[in-house]
Amino acid sequence: MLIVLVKSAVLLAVVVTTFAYAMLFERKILGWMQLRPGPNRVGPWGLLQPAADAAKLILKEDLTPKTADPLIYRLAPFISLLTAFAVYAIIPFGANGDGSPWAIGNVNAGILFLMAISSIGVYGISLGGWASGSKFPLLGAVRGTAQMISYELSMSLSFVGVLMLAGTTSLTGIVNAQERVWFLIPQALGFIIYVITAVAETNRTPFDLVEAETELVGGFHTEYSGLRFGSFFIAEYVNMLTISCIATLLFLGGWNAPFGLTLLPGIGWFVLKVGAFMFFYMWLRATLPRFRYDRLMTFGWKVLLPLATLNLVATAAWVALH
Amino acid sequence: MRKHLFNVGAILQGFGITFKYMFVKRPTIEYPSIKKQHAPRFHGLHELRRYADGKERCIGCELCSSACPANAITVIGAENAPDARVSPGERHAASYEIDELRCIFCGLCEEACPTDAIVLTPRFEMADYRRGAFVYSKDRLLVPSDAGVGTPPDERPNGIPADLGRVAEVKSTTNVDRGYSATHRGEVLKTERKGLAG
Amino acid sequence: MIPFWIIAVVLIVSALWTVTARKPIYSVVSLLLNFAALATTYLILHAEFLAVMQIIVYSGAILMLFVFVIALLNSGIAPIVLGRDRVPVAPAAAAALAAIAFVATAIAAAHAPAIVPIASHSPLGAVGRGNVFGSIGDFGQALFLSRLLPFEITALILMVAVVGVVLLAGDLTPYVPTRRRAEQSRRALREAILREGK
Amino acid sequence: MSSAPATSDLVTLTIDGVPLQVRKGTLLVEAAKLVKQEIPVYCYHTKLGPAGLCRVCLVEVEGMPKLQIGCNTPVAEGMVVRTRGESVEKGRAMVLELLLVNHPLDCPICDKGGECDLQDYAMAYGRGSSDLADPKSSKPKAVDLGPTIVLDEERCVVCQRCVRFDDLIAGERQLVLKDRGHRDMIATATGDPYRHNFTGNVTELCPVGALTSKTYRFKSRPWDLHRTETSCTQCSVGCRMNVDVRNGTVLRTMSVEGDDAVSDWWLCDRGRYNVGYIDAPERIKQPLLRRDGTFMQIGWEDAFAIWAKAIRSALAARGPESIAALGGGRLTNEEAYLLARSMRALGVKNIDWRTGRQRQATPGSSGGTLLDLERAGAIVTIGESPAQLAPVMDLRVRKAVRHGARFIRVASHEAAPTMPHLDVADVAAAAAAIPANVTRVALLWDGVDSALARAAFAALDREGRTLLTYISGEQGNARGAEAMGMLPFSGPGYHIADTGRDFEGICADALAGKLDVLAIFGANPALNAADGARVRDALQAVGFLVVTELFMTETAKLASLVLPAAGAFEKSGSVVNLAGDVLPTAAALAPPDGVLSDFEIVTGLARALEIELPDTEEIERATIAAAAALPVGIAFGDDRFAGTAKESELGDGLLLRVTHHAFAGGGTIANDERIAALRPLPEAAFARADAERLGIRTGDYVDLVGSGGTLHDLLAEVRDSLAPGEVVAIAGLSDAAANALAERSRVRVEKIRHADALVEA
Repeated sequence: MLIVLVKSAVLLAVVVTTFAYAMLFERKILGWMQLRPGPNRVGPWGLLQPAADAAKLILKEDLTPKTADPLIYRLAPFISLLTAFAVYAIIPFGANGDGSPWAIGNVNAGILFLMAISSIGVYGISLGGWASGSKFPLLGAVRGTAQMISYELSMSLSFVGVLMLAGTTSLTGIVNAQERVWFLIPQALGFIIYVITAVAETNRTPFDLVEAETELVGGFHTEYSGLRFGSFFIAEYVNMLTISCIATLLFLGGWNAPFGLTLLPGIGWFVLKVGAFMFFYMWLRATLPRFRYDRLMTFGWKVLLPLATLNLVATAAWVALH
Repeated sequence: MRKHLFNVGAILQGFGITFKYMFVKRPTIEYPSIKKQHAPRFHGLHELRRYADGKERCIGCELCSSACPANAITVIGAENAPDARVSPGERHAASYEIDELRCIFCGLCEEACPTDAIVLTPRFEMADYRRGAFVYSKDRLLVPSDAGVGTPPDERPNGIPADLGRVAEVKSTTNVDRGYSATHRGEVLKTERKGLAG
Repeated sequence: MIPFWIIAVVLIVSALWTVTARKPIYSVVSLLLNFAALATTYLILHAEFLAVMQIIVYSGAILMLFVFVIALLNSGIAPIVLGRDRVPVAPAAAAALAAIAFVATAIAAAHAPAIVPIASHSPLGAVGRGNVFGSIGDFGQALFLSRLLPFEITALILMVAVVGVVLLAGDLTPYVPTRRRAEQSRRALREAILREGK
Repeated sequence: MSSAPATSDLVTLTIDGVPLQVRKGTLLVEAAKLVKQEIPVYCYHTKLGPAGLCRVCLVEVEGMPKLQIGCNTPVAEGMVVRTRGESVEKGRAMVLELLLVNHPLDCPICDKGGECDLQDYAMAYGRGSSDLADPKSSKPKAVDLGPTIVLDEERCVVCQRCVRFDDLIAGERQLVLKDRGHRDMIATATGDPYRHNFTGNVTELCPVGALTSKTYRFKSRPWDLHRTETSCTQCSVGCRMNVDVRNGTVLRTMSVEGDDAVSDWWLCDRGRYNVGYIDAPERIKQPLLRRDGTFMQIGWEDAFAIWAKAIRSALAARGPESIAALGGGRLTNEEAYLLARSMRALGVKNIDWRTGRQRQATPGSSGGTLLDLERAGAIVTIGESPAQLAPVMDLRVRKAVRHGARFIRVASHEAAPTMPHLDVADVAAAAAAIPANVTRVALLWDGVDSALARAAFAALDREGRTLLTYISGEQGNARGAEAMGMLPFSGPGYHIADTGRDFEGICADALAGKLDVLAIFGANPALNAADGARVRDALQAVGFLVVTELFMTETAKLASLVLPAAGAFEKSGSVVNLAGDVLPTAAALAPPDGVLSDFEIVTGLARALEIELPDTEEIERATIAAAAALPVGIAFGDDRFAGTAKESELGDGLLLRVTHHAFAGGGTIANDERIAALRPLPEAAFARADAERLGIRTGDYVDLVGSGGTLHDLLAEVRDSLAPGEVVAIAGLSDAAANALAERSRVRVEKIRHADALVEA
């Protein structure tokens, strides 16, 4: 029990630090891609910027609008934060020699657990937007809910292809199944679908209709300030990290070294792959503009879902034939 | 379907552009430590001047406020007390307020002023923590009585106030020849138009 | 046993809150809590797949739609107030009876010997493995082989229910595109005016 | 005007190529307006007529060798006129150059800058440069003409509009043109301060910035002002006026051009200048509740709750007889209607608007329009003349007199007007003084003495003669209040209702301890009622007195609950003037935070009492219907109105009579610092015989002692027109209210201090 607690604490610290610097590097990368230096005033190369941001968020006034439903309004950020962190209970970052994973909990049904938790994550957005008692957050929440439900379907289907190839729902098992060939190769279509739906699930550009600043002020978190806003903020970045980890685990071979290049320990490769995926996220944000809402829905239901089903059928046929 | 495939190509091209720009030299001037050189007649914070005898030039005629396209100036006139004149003549400004948040620094107030009372200085650093602090009233706009009479813009040496700090060597960002000059977009537009015409 | 009792209390309290909450959104939140607690009891019973499905299907999809509807209808703003004379007597009595029956059953069940074969002794079960009670394989076998017909019939019944709901809720006139419908009503209005005129 | 003129009266001419027919004798400048051609004018004014002084209105008339002035050239048959063209423009440019020879170019500081005719015409027709090499002549810049006006002699272009106004319209003849040549200047003939009831109009007439108002001087520029057209509610004439607001302050009011029917384009000084009370620091801005002798601030909800509780317990204890409501003369029709209706909904019948000396506001069916008044052949005034009560109506009287009407005052105790008039002792003499050929007679009454009014009506009403009656009261919307049912015996639209107690009866009830709740809306009976001392006692005896007011007036100081109300410029609605015209009033600015209009106050009370009130649409419909209703069942000098004008038999001494002064009053006048110089000194006028008997000379200071108290330090004046045995004091002065002694009671004169003795001391 104690060891689980210690593990959790360490992991929590790592995730939060990663979040802080992910945010800093996102701003840096966006800056570079937009011909700016990015944050560079706080500390050398702006490295203390996350600390400054954290201090600012903590010190900001905590506002609750008059029209808000106070209970739900306060509950929503915690749901977001809780579900974002809960996933890390089962994510393995590497494996011991005996095959047991470096994770808090070794769960056989890891991938299902993950889907279950992420499906609850929507509540943070929809309840928070509704409980703000104001128009823009409500619109953001309704959009967000619809978007996440629509894209969750395709994402789940893209998982199933991998599950069928691996023959297990254990994340460790899936990584072990990729020792020779990453699922990126046989599941190329699944990977593309996953990447698109993952971006939509985390509400990041070009799928950030939930908080579309140009139309909805701040979307579902318009009325939030201080640490409550911070909770949503942290949840978004932690979800990004989660999505990157899952991409690594399911499609990029996890901690397996590519082409037998065992220069780095497994965890090193894992971090590199996750980092590369995170960079891709930021690159995406710097490159693509936001979707129009009806196009988003059309794309989700009329393109992604059939493609995912096709992928599933093809994979099933392939598995059945072999 | 073919159209969509082309779009994928365009998206990939976009990724290429953003990636390429990561390694382009940035023209950013690190502002608080290095400052950009002003144009000689830069329009900054306002100043109300005085006559050599210390009397205010402003007569409260509100021509600046009626010339102001942003409605940023509010003047309320009053009659001069004969024994304690504020300005020469019968009328003076009892209250003179400029909302610097509304001001667009066009300088039309300067043009409108019949007594050359209001001038725009090159000062532009007006940050504050409270919104209300940006409504500059007469006590902050008027040249202090011990600091001379104020200078109209065309009498300034090079347009660079001495107390502005280290000035950047870059004169302007528009003529840096790196492919990202301000005219870059214009070139693109021109090409596109040509394409349309052809 | 202690986790079970804690979960049981949570289950009952959240269920009561669900039906007594004045605002629909509170009902949703308490139902969410209820589902989570229910999933936990499934986990305690080593029905991991069922637990996960409970969360994904009920919490993640169905309940989400409730929130969606509440948000769209905006009906959650005003609390629902029952009048003094609207205490539901018969349902209340029935609920009390049901509660007594439930408690009796629970006590009886607690004293009965375990009839559920425990599939695995690892902390979170062996859902991934086949041919084990409660695993995905087991579910799949049951669903698509041995119980295929009941499953499909259920699906058909659900479909019939959906169609029925649509028919009950929607208007029964044949579908007409909006623009043409507008034209029709305009024509009807014009005719009515002409009739009235004569 | 009423019938189409005969063809022989019409002249055909051509202006700028447009042929038109106009009445014979029309001036070119007016004819040009018909074809939408503007001829610039300075000295000419539609109401003042031509003077031919400034020469800027030059037009070209075919066949005439030189340019003609448009303002003084009547039309002629076959005339061909050009208002534009090279020669006209050259001529006008020349005139403008000459006008600007000595006119200073200080437009940036000039109050007229932005609405100045000279500025506009110089831009439109001027050359933009001058051949004059010599410096402009220098003259005094700020000459103090009087308590209201400042003259800038440099700017004056000697158009004499102000002089002609003073002569032709106001009839006061105070302003003259002094000196000749370039030393020409405007001044008062006697050198005394320029002071009468209409001085402000000259600032509007002045085409340049020479005459400016002291209250508006250098405060603003015309383009800053937010203008609202509304009706003045200071007196019962209801002049249309423009209210100019800047930053939540009424900076000035202007007459409405073309308003011939009500104000005739003019405003009196009270209506024009008494606007500074709006942002006076003394205004009440929160409900005040008296507790242990001091007022404490409470919230509105509490105020309504306390008030409603008092009403409920009064209803429960002694029924609606123990509740009364007063006021209405200063409310809009909508407010008065709502008040009367909500009171009657409670069963309260003790409703009255007559809190001052005036008893009646509706002249029955014999009322006329203000335009009828100026066409009357004889004007008889009983009681007080409108000179101070309704000054703009006085201008109509002067206009009629100028056109030849005979002005007859019956038993007047006022100072002599500056126009031909005839003072007679009684109504019979007045009737005898009217020439036989006069077919239209106007009877002006102050609404106080019903018996006298009835007698006058009977004496003047003859076969073959139109007798029009006007009641010039002291309260702005008295007639509206009457029509809306603020009377104990009639409801909205003069529907006769159950009779309750009138103001006298309410006071008597209060003194007898039978009145539990009294609400006074916008009235100050403690200062304005005829018998002030008794009314004060009565108000103090009321169980729970509620007063809605802007200031802590004499009445408000006696209240248990004082509610801050919005002023006349802060609410919209309608009023009825003395001629029966329904006039809209529009809110020019919002009331200060925490201040509600009387409408909202009545609504709030009704909500607290759970009375159903009609919706806005119904109120609108009902008030329009009531205001337009003819007062059937209410006659001129109706006995139901009679009440206060009874002589007291106390002692011997002199009979105290009360006169109004336009600038005497509590509340809005007492709390307006801008018009401090216009408020009258407390004075007492004596007949010559009495003065000689008592040894009083004009300028002495005297004390008057009556049953109700003493008036200290009144400035004595010996007045020849006064009947022996009478003394006249000014009503409504906060510091020396004549009503404290009770009107028409006997008073003693004490402590005579001679002016020369005071100088020695």
